[in-house]
Amino acid sequence: MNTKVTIAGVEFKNPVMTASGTFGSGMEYSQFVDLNRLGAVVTKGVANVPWEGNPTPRVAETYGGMLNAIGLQNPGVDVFIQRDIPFLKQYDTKIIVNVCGKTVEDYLEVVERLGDTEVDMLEINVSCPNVKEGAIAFGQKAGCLYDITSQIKKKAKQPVIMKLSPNVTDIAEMAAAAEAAGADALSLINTITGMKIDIHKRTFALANKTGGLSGPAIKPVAVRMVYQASRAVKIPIIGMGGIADTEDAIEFMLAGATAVAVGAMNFVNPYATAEMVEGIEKYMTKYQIEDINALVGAVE
Amino acid sequence: MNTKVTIAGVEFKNPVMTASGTFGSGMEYSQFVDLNRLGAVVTKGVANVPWEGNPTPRVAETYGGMLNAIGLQNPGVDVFIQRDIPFLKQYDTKIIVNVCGKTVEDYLEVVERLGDTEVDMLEINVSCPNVKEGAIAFGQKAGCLYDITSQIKKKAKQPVIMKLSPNVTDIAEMAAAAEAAGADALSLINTITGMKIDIHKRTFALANKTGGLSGPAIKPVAVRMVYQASRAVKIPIIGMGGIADTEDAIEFMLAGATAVAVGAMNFVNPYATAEMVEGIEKYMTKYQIEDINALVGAVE
Amino acid sequence: MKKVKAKVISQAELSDDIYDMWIESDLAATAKAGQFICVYPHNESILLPRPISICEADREKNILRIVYRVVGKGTKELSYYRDGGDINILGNLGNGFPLEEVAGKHVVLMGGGIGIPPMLQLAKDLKRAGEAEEITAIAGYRNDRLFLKEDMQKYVSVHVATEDGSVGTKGNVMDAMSALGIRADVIMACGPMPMLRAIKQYAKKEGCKAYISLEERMACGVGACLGCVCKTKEKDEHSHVNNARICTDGPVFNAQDVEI
Amino acid sequence: MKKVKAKVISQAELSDDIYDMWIESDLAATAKAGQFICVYPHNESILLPRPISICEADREKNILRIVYRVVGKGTKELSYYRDGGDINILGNLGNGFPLEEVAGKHVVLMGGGIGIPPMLQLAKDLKRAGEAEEITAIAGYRNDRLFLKEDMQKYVSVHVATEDGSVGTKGNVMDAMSALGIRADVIMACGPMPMLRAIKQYAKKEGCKAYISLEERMACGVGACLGCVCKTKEKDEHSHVNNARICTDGPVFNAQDVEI
Ligand SMILES: Cc1cc2nc3c(=O)[nH]c(=O)nc-3n(C[C@H](O)[C@H](O)[C@H](O)COP(=O)(O)OP(=O)(O)OC[C@H]3O[C@@H](n4cnc5c(N)ncnc54)[C@H](O)[C@@H]3O)c2cc1C
Ligand SMILES: Cc1cc2nc3c(=O)[nH]c(=O)nc-3n(C[C@H](O)[C@H](O)[C@H](O)COP(=O)(O)OP(=O)(O)OC[C@H]3O[C@@H](n4cnc5c(N)ncnc54)[C@H](O)[C@@H]3O)c2cc1C
Ligand SMILES: Cc1cc2nc3c(=O)[nH]c(=O)nc-3n(C[C@H](O)[C@H](O)[C@H](O)COP(=O)(O)O)c2cc1C
Ligand SMILES: Cc1cc2nc3c(=O)[nH]c(=O)nc-3n(C[C@H](O)[C@H](O)[C@H](O)COP(=O)(O)O)c2cc1C
Ligand code: FES
Ligand code: FES
Repeated sequence: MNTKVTIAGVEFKNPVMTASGTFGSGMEYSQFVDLNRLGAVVTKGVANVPWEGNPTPRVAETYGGMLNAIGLQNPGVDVFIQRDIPFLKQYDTKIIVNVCGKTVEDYLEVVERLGDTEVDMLEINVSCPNVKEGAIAFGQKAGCLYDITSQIKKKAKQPVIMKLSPNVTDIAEMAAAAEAAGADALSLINTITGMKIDIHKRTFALANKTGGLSGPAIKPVAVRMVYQASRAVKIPIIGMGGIADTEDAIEFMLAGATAVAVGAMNFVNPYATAEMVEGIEKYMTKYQIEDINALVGAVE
Repeated sequence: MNTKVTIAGVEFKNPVMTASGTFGSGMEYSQFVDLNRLGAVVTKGVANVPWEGNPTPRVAETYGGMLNAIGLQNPGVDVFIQRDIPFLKQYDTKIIVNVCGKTVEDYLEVVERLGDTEVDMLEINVSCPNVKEGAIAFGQKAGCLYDITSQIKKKAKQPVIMKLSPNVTDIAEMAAAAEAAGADALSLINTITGMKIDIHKRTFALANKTGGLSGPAIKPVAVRMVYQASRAVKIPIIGMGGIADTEDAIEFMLAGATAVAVGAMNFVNPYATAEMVEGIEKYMTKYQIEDINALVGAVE
Repeated sequence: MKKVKAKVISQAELSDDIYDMWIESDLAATAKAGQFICVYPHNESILLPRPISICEADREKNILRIVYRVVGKGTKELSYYRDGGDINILGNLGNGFPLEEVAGKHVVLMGGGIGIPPMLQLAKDLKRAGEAEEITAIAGYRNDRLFLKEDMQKYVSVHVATEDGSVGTKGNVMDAMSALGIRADVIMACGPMPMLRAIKQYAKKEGCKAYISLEERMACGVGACLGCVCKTKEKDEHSHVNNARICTDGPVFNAQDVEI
Repeated sequence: MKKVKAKVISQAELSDDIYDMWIESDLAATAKAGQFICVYPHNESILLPRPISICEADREKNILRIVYRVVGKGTKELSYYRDGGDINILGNLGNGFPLEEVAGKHVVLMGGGIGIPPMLQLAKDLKRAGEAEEITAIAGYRNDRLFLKEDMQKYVSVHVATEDGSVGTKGNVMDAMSALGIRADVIMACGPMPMLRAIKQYAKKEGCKAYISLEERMACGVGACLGCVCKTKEKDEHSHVNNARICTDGPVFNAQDVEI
């Protein structure tokens, strides 16, 4: 049975990854999950300098999901290179670093700093709805997305995954723009912008007012977008958005994802990723699927 | 205590309405709810001629929500005028007719036919994601939305509510376009396009492949859009998207909605609307709110 | 028609994954054979009501029986309910089988798999009415784990078909019908779509009447959402298109009136 | 640290909306005063774990006690759990109170409202360690429905403040402290933010140490999501910005190290 998938020349032992920002750099969850079992660890967004992030409350619960407005707090790329990469290199898993910035230059700086490290791939977060400075604009206009993608591709030594925002009218158009600009792969979806109001205090539940919605509630939107994007481009897709268990992971693969990432559901079930790795093998056995790649886009 | 709200000169005894397509023309749910208690009944979409709608399965369940791809099946405006309006006129509630079409001419025909009837308001559905012919395009491009709104406004004898699609990059832009074209009010959100795949059969759960996501799962997105739209325009807003109970209704009002509509949750609790009418009064008593209009947009 | 919180009286496993539940509710007083109820899961992550046929209604004792197969989250939850527990139901929904069509006729009841349950109350009511000339039931099972057969035999004679041939005729209910040379004036049936299609075809050929109970995904259960339609031969009176709502215009249809 | 399905041993209502639950789990064996567990609701529509402080841990019997106030859907659900029922918990989380700071000191434990529970295990552990010169507890309540006071009195002397003045000093724990002329070398506290702010200020002025347990909305509970941060005076070693994670770097902080 083959569970290996390949994205832009990088081979993953299985398609199960962690979604950026929900798994730190793997340290915390390594108490629950053997990181060697995972296809890849995708890190929290890293910027050129340390970011403070947003004031609290930063998270709020919603029906079947959650809102977050962390605001990309991160220790900056220097600390990341010194501390987090060596930690992750102890494990037999791939390292995908999520990159954030406020300007194109910010992104390019991080990409260049990571060029000589043992990072396997870069995931470019142009879709975070929680940062005032508006990096999300890169991810909401096809022209901007094209520009930033091509500039990053010029500097990047590792393959580049562009992470798309679901807060757009036409995801296929965005996917095509990223591909045309040279992106090696896409990941989607990032969170959908949402809001919660406390009706007793008549205040916003999040200090940032709006936050990103994630969790099982958004899964149907994510599956639809993965499907639409996968029909619009040839490059591989990493699917995410509400994945909780094996069935969800398979659903995303059938929709067109070559790999899948678990986000908010790590918080609900810290063992989710490891269970999924096993679950996928069981599903393949049950339906006599020799090669997991046969599942990709196999919905009719 | 005043629970009356006024939208475009039409006075509603309270802000609780039904969301189009989830309440028929009131006949079925009149077994559960005294329609006299409601602010308004908003009918299923009506076209110039009868529509067959989509093949089945038309509905699927998702985490905290549901997908539908009814495809706007309706008996056409003639039957509607003969049968449904007289039925609703028996009750002391306002009648808002949801209008759908495939071309601008279709919409105009319905609007004109309804001009001499005892309908209180028109709600123009330019945002149904489930009809192939693409009426949703009217609701996804600010220019198209402006055009169709102004054409409808020229013919309409009743005040016009434009119902906005959430499947857009910038809801504030869409809201502003509708207002600029003369819309008397806005309603939002319609369903978010989603998809579900049956991993055992490897088929789409809906015959139409995609469907519209509604229910509690989408509430944070709806609240955010109501908030953003209400900050972008001066015309009143009818808020909807996952409203299940009094707390949800209040949340939408605080976000900026003058009235609220209950959709999918009618299916889960047929008494939901009536319970909400009572619940809102209790909330007002508890917090000593004299006039319900004081709640509109009162989040800080 | 109303939504009520009712009490579970008893629950038992009848066969592999097939459960038998009695519910205390005054909905029983007005229940008709062929009608169904909707069950609302307690698990709030799954919202939609689950349609389940009424298998028996004891109108004096105010108790209802449902028999269901565990196939997903909702029916799984149902199978955990214990005596005295709460169950949220909406009923009675849809139209039953047309009992007025049977006077002087040989009525054949056909139930396939989890389509058997509604046949029990139907057998009971037909027997009690005493207008049919003859009533025969044919029940189709996967294997020898028969269920509800003995219950039905209290009212009518029951023939069995099993897919694996372990009991009765090997094959489905139609196979049993021809093997036993049964000729029907009126068929009343519930079961999987291929069975219902075969019945429709047979009835057309033989010139007998067939009433079949259809299934479709439902959202409201009360006729408001238009989720559960089936194609009809003629324009439907309510919809003015060739679609009837299974929940309110059915679930029982004259087989020749619907496109299946 | 692990997530386990544990058993509820007992549940009782202590005061208005305040419940007392004992849970059987080997997490008790390693639990420290000031640590917390996360409880995952069964209701699948609410996903996030609920952080609740460890009120008592009986390390021999492997049982844990939590005392909580019903404020929303999650704690409401908790209050319905009955003896023998399942409870999903993650523990033990965070760092406890620094027991090594007390040798030869007068330690004052201050609990306000639903901040009282962690003080019980702390009182027990400080008493058992026997290193503090003196241990005094001050518990602040709304009214005369005191809870956990008698439990604490088994280990330390307890003073009471009530908002309505019905028992002890009228006012809050700080009012009681000054009214009774208590002078602390080390304060260990848990309670509402205004109380913690007052303690921080007092400690600064009086030059005593204060360790306070903070609260914030949490998503992961294990340090991965960065949801639960508080502002710190110095750059935090993990985050490299002036934010520490309450779940992993706290919940107990030296009051002078955090901006509250
Ligand atoms: C009129 C009618 C009568 C029925 N009577 C019975 C009966 O007596 N016994 C019995 O075992 N089953 C009966 N069914 C089928 C039963 O409704 C489904 O098996 C059940 O809803 C599955 O729910 P679930 O949560 O276990 O499955 P899931 O697959 O988790 O359900 C997901 C969604 O799909 C819907 N769904 C799934 N399967 C079906 C289906 N076959 N038909 C309609 N909706 C479905 C569910 O209601 C739910 O909304 C009947 C269906 C209809 C329409
Ligand atoms: C370290 C720590 C220890 C705690 N110890 C206790 C204790 O011993 N006893 C006790 O009664 N309470 C304690 N709390 C508060 C307790 O976590 C909340 O009251 C509880 O989560 C509310 O959940 P709910 O579902 O009832 O409320 P809801 O309002 O429905 O919860 C919605 C969401 O908000 C979160 N939330 C709500 N209130 C709080 C809060 N005050 N702090 C953090 N998150 C919150 C919930 O976890 C959930 O994610 C503690 C909080 C923290 C951070
Ligand atoms: C707490 C939190 C923090 C996140 N931080 C990041 C981030 O730093 N960079 C990024 O690209 N996405 C971030 N995301 C988005 C997730 O990676 C993922 O795209 C999204 O949550 C949808 O997946 P889910 O529903 O499985 O959580 C974050 C999500 C959450 C919940
Ligand atoms: C079954 C179904 C049918 C619908 N039909 C219509 C329609 O005909 N016209 C329309 O404008 N919106 C229609 N909608 C959208 C709802 O009116 C509402 O905007 C949406 O469902 C969000 O609200 P909810 O989450 O409360 O359901 C339909 C929704 C559902 C679930
Ligand atoms: S289920 Fe809604 S019309 Fe039948
Ligand atoms: S709750 Fe996630 S870091 Fe503390």
